[in-house]
Parts: sequence; structure tokens; C-alpha cells
Amino acid sequence: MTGMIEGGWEFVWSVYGITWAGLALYAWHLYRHEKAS
Amino acid sequence: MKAKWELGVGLFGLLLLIWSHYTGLFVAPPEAMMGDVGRILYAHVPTAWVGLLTYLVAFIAAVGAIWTGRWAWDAMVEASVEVGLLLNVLLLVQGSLWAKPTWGVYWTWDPRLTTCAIMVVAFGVVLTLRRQIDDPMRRLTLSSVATIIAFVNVPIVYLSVKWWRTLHQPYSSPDTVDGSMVTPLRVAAFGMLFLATGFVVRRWRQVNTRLAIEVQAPDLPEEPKPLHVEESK
Amino acid sequence: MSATLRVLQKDLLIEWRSRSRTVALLSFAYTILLIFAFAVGPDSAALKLHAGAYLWLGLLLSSTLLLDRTMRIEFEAGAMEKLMLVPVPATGIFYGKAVANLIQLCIVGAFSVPLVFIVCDATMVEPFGWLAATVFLGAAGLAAPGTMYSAMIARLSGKQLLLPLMLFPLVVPVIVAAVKATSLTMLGDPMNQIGSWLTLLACFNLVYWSLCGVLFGRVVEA
Amino acid sequence: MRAMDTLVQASNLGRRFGRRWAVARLDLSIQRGERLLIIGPNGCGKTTLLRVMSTLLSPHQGSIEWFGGKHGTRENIGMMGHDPGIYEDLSAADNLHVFAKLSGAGTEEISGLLSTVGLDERTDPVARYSAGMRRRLALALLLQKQPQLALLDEPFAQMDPGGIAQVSSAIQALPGAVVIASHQVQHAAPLCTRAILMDQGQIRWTGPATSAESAWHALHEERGEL
Repeated sequence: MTGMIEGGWEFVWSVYGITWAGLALYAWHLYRHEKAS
Repeated sequence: MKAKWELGVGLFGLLLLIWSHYTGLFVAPPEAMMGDVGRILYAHVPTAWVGLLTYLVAFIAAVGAIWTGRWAWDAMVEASVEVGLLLNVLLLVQGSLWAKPTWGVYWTWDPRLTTCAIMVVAFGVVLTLRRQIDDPMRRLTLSSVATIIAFVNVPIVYLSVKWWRTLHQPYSSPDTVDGSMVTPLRVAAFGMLFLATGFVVRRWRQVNTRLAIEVQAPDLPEEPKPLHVEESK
Repeated sequence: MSATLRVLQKDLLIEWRSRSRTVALLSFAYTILLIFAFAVGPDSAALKLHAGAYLWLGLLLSSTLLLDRTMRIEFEAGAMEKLMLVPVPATGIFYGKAVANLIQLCIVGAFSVPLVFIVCDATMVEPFGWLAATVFLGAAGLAAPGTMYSAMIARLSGKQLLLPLMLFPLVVPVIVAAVKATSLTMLGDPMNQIGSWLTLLACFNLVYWSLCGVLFGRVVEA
Repeated sequence: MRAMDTLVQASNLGRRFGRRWAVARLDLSIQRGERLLIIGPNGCGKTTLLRVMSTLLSPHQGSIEWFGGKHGTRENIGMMGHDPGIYEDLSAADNLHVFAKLSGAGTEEISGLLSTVGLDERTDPVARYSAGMRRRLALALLLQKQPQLALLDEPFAQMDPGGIAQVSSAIQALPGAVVIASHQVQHAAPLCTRAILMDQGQIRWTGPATSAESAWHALHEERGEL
């Protein structure tokens, strides 16, 4: 199991955070336009 | 605007995504080579696949719009390019955040990532174009043509960057995914697919309504009363 | 086919009559090359290594100017509508103008190559034919989509910004392949990769010269 | 025989820009050899109608058919619009030469055309011409084509009196049907057989060209502008 990268959780959390933030943002964008149309 | 099946599909996708991300983060073992950093793949890979699929839908819609000139296709071009761009931008961020721990640097000119960055500009221009043109028919034609050219450009850019990057030294990409990761990854992919479908179809309906209002012919001015003109002698 | 030739003749006549502008384009390309040399500094090793890059950056920037002008000639005084009313088929208009742009880019390229050799003290290891082929294929790669896009956005307000933005994704493969091929001809090509780069450029041209020709009619009529 | 003679048949023609109908409910048919005058206030849809008739603008409503739908439309239509449609870097003779080559016509009578519209064979580019001279060149390009259907948008605009006389004689010499949209009713009316008055995209009056002037007054009285 040599050569396995240690830790790096901060990158994992930031990736998931940004991904879910992006999806939530777009859902909100859709919701806002839902009201408009 | 009424049909709501896509909300159900979207929610179902969301559930799949939540389950697979939870499993990927906490339940599945760390990846053999990359350790916990490998968990990024459960978000990264589905975004890549579904992003490309959304662009494919945009391409087909653009060809349909050029071919038939119907507004439904035009609305689909805008909806799928918009969602495709969202996934594309997310992919870019995920890619560089994945590259840092793996390769030590945020940007590695990895062919996929570089192509993804270029596609953000190519499809971003399509949306900019749609905002700039107010004549509906012209907007349909020009944005569809730009979408077709942007999509056709993807494989060419990928190939040229791949050769540019690797023609001399071989290039290894840790794409091999061992057994335990497959299920959460596949479920995440379907989750993202359904969620994106929900987004695209919802956005498509919204754009469709907007276009319908815009394109709907205003009522004609009323018939003018005849003008009394005495014939000149 | 004959329509293409006649549109090409028209464009070359216009460019010949406005020679001063073509000379201005050449001097623009020259200044770009000199600026790169100043920016990089006098050490000739770096200049020699990146001579290919400077050549193509100069050509790329000049092409944006050229493409904007050739379409403005058509749209500003309403000439494009008169062309359509002749009627000249849209494919004739596209290929005529694209070839005219290609010829002018080749002229700019032909005049830039000697300057690059002088300024960057570049060497010429592979036969000159490869360099000529690269300049031609690279220029063609810029001409086809460039003509198409400049026609698309000719009447839009933000066109100065839009043209480079729209062209960027298409220019990447052309610049990557052209700079690589040029550098290989200049610095030697031990593993003879020029052929593969030129094939990539040729495929790019094949795709876009046909795709743009097909779509141009819809763009002009819209 | 009637169908043969109808060069343009428009029924319930409509064209809009966004929410406004530039042309609406327009029925019009133009026979061979007819000279139609279109008058009306600014923005009444004259230019839009001409552009639709020239195939450059497609209608949003109704239908329009050229030459009984039989042979090609564009090669038989000549348009002198607001934009002169010329290459500013070329001289007048070169412009005529280029368009003659493009349409495969002969280039012999170019100097004749230049004199009919009052342009000499100077070689400096059209960019240095005055607006009036550019419009004469646009007219020469139309005459060169000898179209079945000639559409002229404000042919007398920016013309000096000499120019107006030359334009009038040139129009009279045109073979096919001629449609003139103009504000200078006094110059245009004598050339035409029929006239229509447009207002807000619709035809308000149609009658002989001789009473175009009085129709113009009637509209103004109705609007209380006089």
C-alpha cells in the first residue's frame, strides 16, 4: 500500500462543497425563474 | 409549464446522488493509489460524463433547430447549454482541486481538463450570443450554428491537446477503478444524470414559455377607416 | 464554383485597391513580432526556441484585424444584401471570401517568416517545404471559421469582443499544431512528428471548410 | 392572361419587429409595366414593404409570390435601398464592373450607364463620393441589372435638380414594373400610374398617381397636422 496519498480531506470536502453549492445555486436559479415565468 | 414529471426525476436523482456521495465519502474504502483523495472521483466522474451528455443534447437540439426552425428545439439549445455550462464549470473546479493533491499543482494541462476549460468559453459564447440578439429567428440560427461548431470542436481540441501534451512522453491516467468503488460511482452517475435531466427539462419549459410569449404575434392594428380623397380634376 | 471565383476576384480587387490597409496589416504583424522579441529579451536561446510561437501569435493577432475588416466591407454599405440579390449563392460568397482571407493571411505569413528568422536568429533544420505547408494549413485553419464568425456577428454591437472570444476555442488546435510543426521544422524533427501535426491541421481544415460552407447560407439569410 | 402579367401578388401580408407590426393586412398586386408610388409618413412601413418585396425580409403573415412563382425571383429583382450596397474602396466603374462579372452580364455599357446617371469615369474610390453621387451609383447598379421588378426607396433623396431629372428619365426607361417609395411626391407622381398611401403599416388609400398629392393632404388633415 506504499505510495498512497495521505490525507487530502480538505480537497475532498472542497470538491463536494463546491459541487453541491453549484447544484443548489442552479436549483435556486430555476426556482427564481419559475416565479418569473 | 404544467407537466412536473421532471421534478420527480430530479428528486430521484438527488436521492441517488446523496446516497452515492455518502457511501463514497464514508463507507467505501480509500482508493488504492490516491487514498481518500480518490473519493473526489464520485463527484468528478459523473459531472464529466453527464456534462458531455448535456452538450450532446445541445448539439442535437441545435441541428434540430437549424433543420426545422421550431422554437422547441431553440429552447432546448438554451436549456442544455446552460446546464452543460454549469456542469462544465464544476468539472473544471473539481479537476484542479483533484490535481493539486495528486500531481502537486492545480493545473496540469491534462487533455481532458484543458478541453473542458476551452469548452467553457465555446459554450459560454453561445449564451452570450443568445443574450445579444433580440430577433428570435436570428437568435435561433446563430446560437445553433455556434453550438454545432463548439461541439464539433471538442474532439479536435482534445486530440490536439493530448498530442501536444504527450507526443513525446507516455501519459498515464489513473482511470482504473477497482471493484469496491464501482457501485457508488455508477449510482452517482445515474444520480447526476437524473438530476441534470430534471434541470434541463425544467429550464426547457421555462425558456419555452418565454419564447412562446416573445414569438406570439401581437394582434393586428385595427382596420383603418377609409380616407376621403376627392379625385383631382 | 464560378461564383466563388468571381467573389474571390472581387475581394482581391478590393484588397488591391486598398493596398495601404494591407501594408498596415503587415506592419501590425511586424510590430507584434518585435514586441515579443523585446518582451523576451535579447538572449537568443529563448528567442530561437520559441520563434515558431512568435510567428503564429503575430499571425493570429493580425488575422483578427483582417477578418473584422473584410466583413465590414460587406455589411457596412449593404453590399452583402446586393450580393444576395444578384443572386450569388451563399456558398460562393463564403468560399470566395474565405480564400481571399486565406491568401492575405499567407501573404502576412510569408512576410513574417523572414522577420522571425532575422529577429529570433532561427535556424532551418527541416526542408523549407514543411514550413510553407504549415503556414498555409495554419492560415487556412484561421480563415474558414474566422470568415464564418465575422459574418455571424457583423451586425452585433459587441462584435469587437465577441470575435476573439468565439474564435479562441477554434484557434487552440490550430495554434497548438502550427506552433509545434513550425518549431519542429526550425529546430529539427528527430522523431518526424511534423507529418502527424500537419495531418491534424489538414483534418481541422477539412471539417471546418465544409461545415462552415454548409452553415453559411443559414447565417446570411437569417 | 392576368396571372402572367402579375409580377408581385401579396395577400394579407404582415411583417413585424418585436411587438410592432411594420406592415399589416396588406393586399397588393403589381402588373407588368406598372409604375406604383408608395407614399406615407416616416415609419409607415414603406421600407419594410420594399424589403419584403425584394425577398430580403421574409413575411411573418400572409403570403407573397413573385412572377407567378414560375421562374427565379432574385435575378429579376433590382433594389435601390437606403444603403447604397456598394464597395467604398472601388471606383464607380469598378463597382459596376464587379457586379456585372458577378451576374455574368457584359461590361460594355458601363460607361454608358455612368453617363446616364451623371457620374464620370473618375477612378478615385467611392468612399470620397458625396451622398448624392453614391445614390447615383446605386441607381446605375440597378439599371445595369435591367430587372423585371425595380424597387426604389427614396430615389430622389440627396439628389440635386439635375440628378432628379436624370433619375426620372432613367426610371422611365426601365422595362419591367417599378415601385417607388418617396416623400418627393411632386417628382415621383408624374412617373407613376398608380399610388398607395400607407399609414402605420396598412394601406389607407389607393388611386391614380395624379391624386397622390390630395391623398397626402387628406391624411394630414385627418391627423390635424396642417
